[in-house]
Amino acid sequence: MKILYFSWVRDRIDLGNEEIVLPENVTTVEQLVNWLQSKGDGYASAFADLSMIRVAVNQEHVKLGHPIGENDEVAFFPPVTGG
Amino acid sequence: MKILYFSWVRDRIDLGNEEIVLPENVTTVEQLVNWLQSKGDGYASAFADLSMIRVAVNQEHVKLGHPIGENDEVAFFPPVTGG
Amino acid sequence: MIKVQQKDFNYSLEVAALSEGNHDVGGVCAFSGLVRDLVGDKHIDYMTLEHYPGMTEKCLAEIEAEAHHRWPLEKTLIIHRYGRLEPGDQIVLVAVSSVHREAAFDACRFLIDFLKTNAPFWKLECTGGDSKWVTAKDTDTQACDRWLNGDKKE
Amino acid sequence: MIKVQQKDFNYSLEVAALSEGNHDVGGVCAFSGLVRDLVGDKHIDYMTLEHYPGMTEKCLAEIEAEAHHRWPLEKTLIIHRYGRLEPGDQIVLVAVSSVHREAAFDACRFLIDFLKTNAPFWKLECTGGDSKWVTAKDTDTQACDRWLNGDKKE
Repeated sequence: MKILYFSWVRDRIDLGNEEIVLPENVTTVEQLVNWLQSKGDGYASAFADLSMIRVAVNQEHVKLGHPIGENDEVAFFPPVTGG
Repeated sequence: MKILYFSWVRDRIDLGNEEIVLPENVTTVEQLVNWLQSKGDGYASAFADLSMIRVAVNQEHVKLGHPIGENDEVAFFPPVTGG
Repeated sequence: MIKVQQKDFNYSLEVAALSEGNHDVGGVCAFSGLVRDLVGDKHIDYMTLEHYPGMTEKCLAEIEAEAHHRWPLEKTLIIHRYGRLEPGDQIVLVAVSSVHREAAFDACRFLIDFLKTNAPFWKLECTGGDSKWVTAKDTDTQACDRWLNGDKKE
Repeated sequence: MIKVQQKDFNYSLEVAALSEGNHDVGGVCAFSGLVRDLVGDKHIDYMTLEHYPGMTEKCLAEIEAEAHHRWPLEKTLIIHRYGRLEPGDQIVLVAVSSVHREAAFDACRFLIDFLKTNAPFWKLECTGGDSKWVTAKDTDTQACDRWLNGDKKE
């Protein structure tokens, strides 16, 4: 699965994107976040306050409960500030 | 007193503006309208439906009851349609 | 700034001037009105715009001052043409620059809504040999009234 | 039309294209957002705009389609830049042409309100050696929510 990080989420994880093999018991965005949080201090810091995290699956805004699969593209970022 | 007519008010009266000597008993726009109505068929036609007439005294929108004097500039026209 | 003129105007230069050299400006909202060639099912050959010189400028300046009174604005602009205009021609431009977009949008709409019901302009639509004065629209009066009732203020 | 680009855009050519050769257009409403050099009491040297290529275009196309669904519009345009931008630079342009001014104003504001809360852009403000990601504003979310609740629809 491809994961992308933007803005200060990327800064904290220090990584723009990565390919992961989805663990078998991870079937929602929320479970993915829990799994990522355990990957290191950067991840823990990026996902410390989930109220500040927005998620897109296959480039569509979704909620934390959204289901995910191996071929999805998942992106994590703060609330957008364009315009 | 200077009187100006615009749009179809001017067309009906067939006059863009005129100088009149204000009769002594005419002290409001409404009284001026009544006096003008008696000046001829064009005037009568222009002022037949007062709900379609707007008035400016000294280039400010006013109501029919507005007081007028010899040195005022009075204009009659239909509701505006610019923009 | 108020401009009442017969000649065409350069939209881009006029709008650019609202923010040029002013780095406080966060947003510019502009509305331009154009001559349509079809009104209802009636084709329009051209249009003649009459106005009341003197009162027009005075009236537009009052509307502009009221906008500055209601919102924190950097610059405002109203340009309105008169005389003969062809389909596709620009009739009017209102534009506002402000620190914030909400003020820019609100003030721009306020300017055109008030201009439409207060500024002494009259449109004569010409088709073939016929000329017909345009009738004022109730929806324009209603749009204006909503500002006076405070419904549109944010 | 959607354009997501690093380079600057020509405001006047872009807005002119919305009505050119189309005599059905009665009004064009345009909003442009610019980089300010002062935010609160903090001076900004420059700004870097990051975005999510692919999702950005998809998201803006959805917003544009929704505007056409809600209002009778002739043409719509959204241009958004990314990369390094200096104070005074244009960031974004949204513009709408329509037969009627109400639709042009409403749709233009809808486009920028939704873009601000949905399109995946992030601003990084740079001052001296410091860089700071801009925080999303509650007022932007509220502006967007009003459209969803129907309060702003006329």
